[in-house]
Amino acid sequence: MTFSLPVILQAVASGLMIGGVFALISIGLTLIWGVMKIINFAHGEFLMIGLYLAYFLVTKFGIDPYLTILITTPVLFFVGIGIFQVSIKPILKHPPMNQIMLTLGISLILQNLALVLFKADVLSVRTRYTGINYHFGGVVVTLTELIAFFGSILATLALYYILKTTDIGRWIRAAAQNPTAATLQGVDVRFTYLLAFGIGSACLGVAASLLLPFYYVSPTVGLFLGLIAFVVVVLGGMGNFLGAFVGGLIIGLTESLGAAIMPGSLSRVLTFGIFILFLLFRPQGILSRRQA
Amino acid sequence: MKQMKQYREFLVPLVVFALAAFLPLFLKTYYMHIAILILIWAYLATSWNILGGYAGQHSLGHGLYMGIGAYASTYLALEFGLTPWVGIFVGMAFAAIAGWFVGYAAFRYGLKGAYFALVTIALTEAAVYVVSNWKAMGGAAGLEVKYLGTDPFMMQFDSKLPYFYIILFMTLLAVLTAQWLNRRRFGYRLIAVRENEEAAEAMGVNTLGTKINANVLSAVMTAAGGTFFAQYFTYVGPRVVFGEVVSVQILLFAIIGGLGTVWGPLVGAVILVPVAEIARAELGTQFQGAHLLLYGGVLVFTMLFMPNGIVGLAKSIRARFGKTPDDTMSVSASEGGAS
Amino acid sequence: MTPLLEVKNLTKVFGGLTAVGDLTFHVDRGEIVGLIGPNGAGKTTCFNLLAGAMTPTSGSVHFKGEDVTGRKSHQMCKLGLTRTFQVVQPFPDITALENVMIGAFVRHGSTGAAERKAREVLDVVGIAHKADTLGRDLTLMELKRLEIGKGLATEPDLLLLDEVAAGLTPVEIDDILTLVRRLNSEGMTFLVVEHVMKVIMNLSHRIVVLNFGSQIAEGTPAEISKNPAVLDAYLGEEEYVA
Amino acid sequence: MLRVENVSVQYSAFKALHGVSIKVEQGQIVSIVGANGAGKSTLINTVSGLLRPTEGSITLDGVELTTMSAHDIVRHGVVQVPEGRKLFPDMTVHENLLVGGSHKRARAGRDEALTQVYDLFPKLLEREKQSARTLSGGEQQMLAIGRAMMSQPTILMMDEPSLGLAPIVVQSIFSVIQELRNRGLTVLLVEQNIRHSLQISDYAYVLETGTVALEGTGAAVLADEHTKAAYIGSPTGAETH
Amino acid sequence: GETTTTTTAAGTTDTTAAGTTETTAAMVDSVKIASLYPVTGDLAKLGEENVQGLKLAIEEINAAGGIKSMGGAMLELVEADSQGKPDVAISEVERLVQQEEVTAIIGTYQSSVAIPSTQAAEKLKTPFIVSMAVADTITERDFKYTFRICPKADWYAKDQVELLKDLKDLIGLDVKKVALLHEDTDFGESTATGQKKYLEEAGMEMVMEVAYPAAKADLTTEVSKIKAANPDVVLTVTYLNDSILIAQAREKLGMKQLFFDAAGGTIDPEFVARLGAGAEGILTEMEYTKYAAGAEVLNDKFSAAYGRDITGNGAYAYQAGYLIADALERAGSADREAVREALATTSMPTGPTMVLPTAVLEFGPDGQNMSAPLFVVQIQDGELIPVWPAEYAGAEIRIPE
Ligand SMILES: Nc1ncnc2c1ncn2[C@@H]1O[C@H](COP(=O)(O)OP(=O)(O)OP(=O)(O)O)[C@@H](O)[C@H]1O
Ligand SMILES: Nc1ncnc2c1ncn2[C@@H]1O[C@H](COP(=O)(O)OP(=O)(O)OP(=O)(O)O)[C@@H](O)[C@H]1O
Ligand SMILES: [Mg+2]
Ligand SMILES: [Mg+2]
Repeated sequence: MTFSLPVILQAVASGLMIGGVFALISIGLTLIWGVMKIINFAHGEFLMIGLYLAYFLVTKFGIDPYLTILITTPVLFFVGIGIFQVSIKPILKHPPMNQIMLTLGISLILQNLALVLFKADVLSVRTRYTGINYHFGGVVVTLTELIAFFGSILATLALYYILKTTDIGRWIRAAAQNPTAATLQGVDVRFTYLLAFGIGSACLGVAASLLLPFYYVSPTVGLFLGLIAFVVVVLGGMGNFLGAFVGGLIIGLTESLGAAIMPGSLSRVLTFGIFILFLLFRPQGILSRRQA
Repeated sequence: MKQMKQYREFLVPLVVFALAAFLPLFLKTYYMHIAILILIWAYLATSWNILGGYAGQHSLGHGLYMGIGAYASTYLALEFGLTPWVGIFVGMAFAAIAGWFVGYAAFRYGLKGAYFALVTIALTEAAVYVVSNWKAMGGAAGLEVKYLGTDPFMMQFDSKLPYFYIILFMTLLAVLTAQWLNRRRFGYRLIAVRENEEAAEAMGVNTLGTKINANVLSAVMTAAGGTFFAQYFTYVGPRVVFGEVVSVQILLFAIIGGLGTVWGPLVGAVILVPVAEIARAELGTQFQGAHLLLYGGVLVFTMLFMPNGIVGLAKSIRARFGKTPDDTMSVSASEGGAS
Repeated sequence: MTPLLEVKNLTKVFGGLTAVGDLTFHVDRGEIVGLIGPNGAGKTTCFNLLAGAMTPTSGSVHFKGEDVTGRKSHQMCKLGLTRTFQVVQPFPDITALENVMIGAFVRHGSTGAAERKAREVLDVVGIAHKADTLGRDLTLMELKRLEIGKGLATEPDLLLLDEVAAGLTPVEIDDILTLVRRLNSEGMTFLVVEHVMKVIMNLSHRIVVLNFGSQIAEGTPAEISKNPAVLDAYLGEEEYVA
Repeated sequence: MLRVENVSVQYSAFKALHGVSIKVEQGQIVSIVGANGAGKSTLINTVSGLLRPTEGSITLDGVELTTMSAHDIVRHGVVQVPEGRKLFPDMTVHENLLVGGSHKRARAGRDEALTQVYDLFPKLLEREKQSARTLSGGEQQMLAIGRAMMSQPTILMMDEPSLGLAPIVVQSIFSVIQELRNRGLTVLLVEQNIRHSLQISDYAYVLETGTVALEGTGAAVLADEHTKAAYIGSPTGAETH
Repeated sequence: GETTTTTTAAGTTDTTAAGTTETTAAMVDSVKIASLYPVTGDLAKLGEENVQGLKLAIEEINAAGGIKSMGGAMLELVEADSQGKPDVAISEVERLVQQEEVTAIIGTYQSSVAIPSTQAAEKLKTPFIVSMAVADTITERDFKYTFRICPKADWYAKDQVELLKDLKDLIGLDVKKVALLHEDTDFGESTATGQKKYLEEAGMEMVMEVAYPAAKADLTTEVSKIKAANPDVVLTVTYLNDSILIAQAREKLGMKQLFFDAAGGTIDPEFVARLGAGAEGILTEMEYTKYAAGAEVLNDKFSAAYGRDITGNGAYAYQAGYLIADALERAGSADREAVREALATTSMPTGPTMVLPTAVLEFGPDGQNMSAPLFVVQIQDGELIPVWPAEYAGAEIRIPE
């Protein structure tokens, strides 16, 4: 075990960059949980859909990877809405385990549908942004990482603003806290759920386009990123946006700093360790107060 | 007379399993293998059901206990030549300790529902990485039960028959345990905890203790299943016995069969295991992933159209024809939306 | 003789808020004591502290002469102190009989004995005919009775009733009054929280009034209904007859 | 203005309302009284569209509400203050009120309505930035009424607004109801506090196991012997409040 | 929905023309052979190529008249999916042997799957040809029914270090400090164990070892740890997705050292295709290269059928097809015991049906193919060019600038 300063600094930089993306991936999950109290185990697979879409837009149509956001975001929005309508909506009131099983089923379906359609190839693109690096002292950060990082911050802020200050945001929060009461204030709760699910999924469209230039896509890509999203969401406090953002950064840092200082692949145990400790001792997450 | 009545509830399981004991007369070897698979998953799901179905604490991390059982007996056999007949109890003891700690840690701090599910999934996933990095446990490559041909002392047989009877007996015990819980104080306390912890506590139920006990009982039973699994497949690996995938599979059968019912896990396994096997054999290589697609489809279908599982559905059909449900432990999904 | 329940300087602070502050009172064997006060005065919190659902910040609770401060709910229940809930809390997926049996198991180990006890209790609270109805299918009135029955099944010496009359019609309230009086005459002690004055004024031998977590008055119903501090903080201008 | 005609409602196995008909006229306070489980909440929830009648019709000034979705009914001015308040506990008082006034018809006059509500309940203005879960029971009930007012209702339905409140708060809630009527609002009131509610009602219906057993002016119903025996109760405890 | 693929091409007429005795012809008309690879899950892509290689061989064998000694019996392929899971693989072995009654099984790609499934086959006394799965132990358990044609993990490590030793002579690079970077499953771990052993024997210093979980979002930190240790060469063991992340991190951190992979993700055509310039200069080992003599023919056939180049995976599975055909031919029966005997006495010399770059395919008493050489290739201008051993070298090793 060596603690060399350049390695640590590089780890911090890389951790922050990837942490930004983790945050963006997690925000949709936290939104959906916050509103419907549903843990979407198919979340990672939604991201996979976004990545495939972005990939084909780039390779088949030659669209700039960052311009694909204009397509991936609305498409994921509608994918989310579609899946919500046929499968989530009917079981909104069912016990949590049924919902977990249902979304697990959906994740199996999506994953293997991708396998049937696209084969198991691991696909990635080399864009014109690849290879542009910035050096800060000994630390290297790529342009694509920077764009993803700031893109994530922007998306988070935008979403936060919408939820906090607009009527739609208040509807979403009201429906989350008491659906019947919201209905009785003239809020169309089912529509609000639909919207929230759509927005939560659309976040993954943004994430996919930002991620593709320095990542890869395969049918199973959602497994790991989906799991990370859970960790981040718990860390940030389920349903808490800013928490998810901070949580994303923390997990990004944990993964990279853990790799810098821990032997073998034990750094992953660190990630789960944080997850478990938070669930046990601070289930309300890092930012929120404990509720009665 | 009264004695008779008290034990009558055990009659049905005994008869069913006695009949099942004749199955080998009719089954070809490969079907014996399927029968054993069914029983393994039925056994594990029944064990899970005590915590998940009866006490309503949905553990997504039972792979942890299965792994402990599998690794303990296998390691002891390889390293010290200890017979798995003893190793199985060592594994159960370790699982009891793990189950107690997990139960205490989680329930002491009031974790429930989705949070409990997530913490257990994280624990079993973390176990995968710990074991993968643990050289004595074979690391990522896992441990292989040394092949000895037929050696009853080491729980190894070339024929399927002994395996079948061992797991049949284990499953019978598990079902009897579930049946026993159905009409006993501990069983009622499990349900009370599931239905309303605050009220249960106020009525003298030590909810923390009850949940921890349920977790320990469930863990211990699951670990025994793990040992059998290791002996039957003669191999244990971190991902094979620990981790999310196995854990989900364990509870799948209980959920699809019917949560919190005596027969649900068994019914779930009897129906689903062959479907999965056939799907893999028939579709597996025509399109990659097609059989798993089917699997996901079955899951989604069940959740959408039979939220209380197969046994739950059967019961509500029976209820419609005027019979009152006698299996009081079932959970029904609440109905209707807000608007 | 030591009182059945003795509360000394009981305090519970939530964050910065003192929900119960320095509360001292007692309940004697065989009494019915009323506990009233404005919304948020700390009555339910006080119940939670007595029944062991919460741990007090400071102060002590003695029950049957024993210091029971900080005991858990289930321990208190075994000692003979049981509470009902302001919002009824049935076990929805099991029958009324089984709901009550869970309480009966505190004193009875075998299923048979618990079932006999439970049937007896259902009879006492008047819902024996609903024994096989699922908790979720009972009406509010039946649930209120079930709530009392669940408490009774644990065979308590002291039963804490939290707003059992809320939401009932006056006639239904009369039924509950009769039931409590009868149980009291058979020797059971009660501590009752209620906003329905008809219940409080009729049942209580003694009333303790809380405001902002501490006691502002104590006395017989007649005294309380004339107490200016109580009128000002709680009762308002109207007349209440005991 | 509100007409409920011959409405029946069925819970899966159980029929809760059998052909109930009621009328509520502009500017009136109309009470519905009855035992627990008589079907009062069921009736209000049916008018609100949370439940669907198996037969009968509900109209507001001739507009058919029977099949309209619950949130649309609110947008048409039929607003409920639900039993048990049902606030948005983690939103501030202000935000709770804003949600009440956020549908299209209400949005135009939202600022005005807000001033009115704060005028009626100065306490709420004091607690504007506090989250709803930290309010006292009485304040919560005020917020629930205020939130409903934000929808600019033409008819306000209240389900047991005095439930679980201290007597002193109950008195103030009843004065608020009268104040609202004086401001021209129509109120449909469900109360267990029977004497008090009949005293302030222009008209009243007595529901018994899902049917209208008696109707008349508030005073008439209050004077009725049957009502007295069935709902006001025994002489041992004089009626409270 | 049968999973069997019977390929009865033009060859059938051949058989009759050859005039085999009618009795034998009537006895058996087909022999069932099973493939057991991961065709779903993470490694489906690799599993698929194995199956394709095997299919190609079987099609050719059948077209050429099947098993002549058995009256022109056709080979019938029963495909099975291990899902990459050991327990599933064991179930599949059970099914293939008991239900499908196959004569032999060919598999499995992952070692963690090969270990338990060969044991299952051993119990069922069914020959199991390991076309690809490198863990040393597979052929170190005194099994009678397990035969492996691919090299052992140990040999990959050994050849890697052999090349490092040669680098001084080849390009004047005197390798003193070596760093290891590998994924953390048994593939990475067992190969790394070999690497360490041979490095020590060669007197080279291991300055850093980094293991990482294969599913990771970013490997920059891991690679920067390696960079900080400043080795002369980096030995890696990878799967495809992590090899992509490593190459990206290498490029990003501007590392000039040679990266030398042990036949992991880097041999996937996708690796070069997607990374472009980012993949330049990476060395990797291959069990097979189309640049080897005679290999071009197979590669042409394969890419005509499946639209891509063949790698060691496909080639070894292809060889396994000819191996089983050879054994059946000599056994003259589909009896598992007879086939096992025949396999044990295999001696296939270089020739039309022997595509491995070895003089003769023979199994040791442990069932291990005794000589399975490895090539080292370097990615040069987007091509995998053989650079070692000298007799197969198509170019000189380049040091990245
Ligand atoms: N768990 C808790 N966390 C924080 N504050 C609490 C908690 N429980 C109660 N409180 C606060 O303590 C105070 C007393 O509440 P309590 O429920 O005891 O009142 P109460 O007298 O029972 O009122 P009511 O008559 O309305 O039922 C209130 O201000 C309440 O908001
Ligand atoms: N969701 C439901 N499912 C089945 N039955 C119900 C449901 N809700 C109410 N009921 C039944 O319908 C009848 C009328 O109930 P409702 O709530 O309308 O009565 P209420 O007059 O408002 O009584 P309360 O004074 O207790 O509020 C009762 O018998 C009740 O048990
Ligand atoms: Mg209270
Ligand atoms: Mg009601």
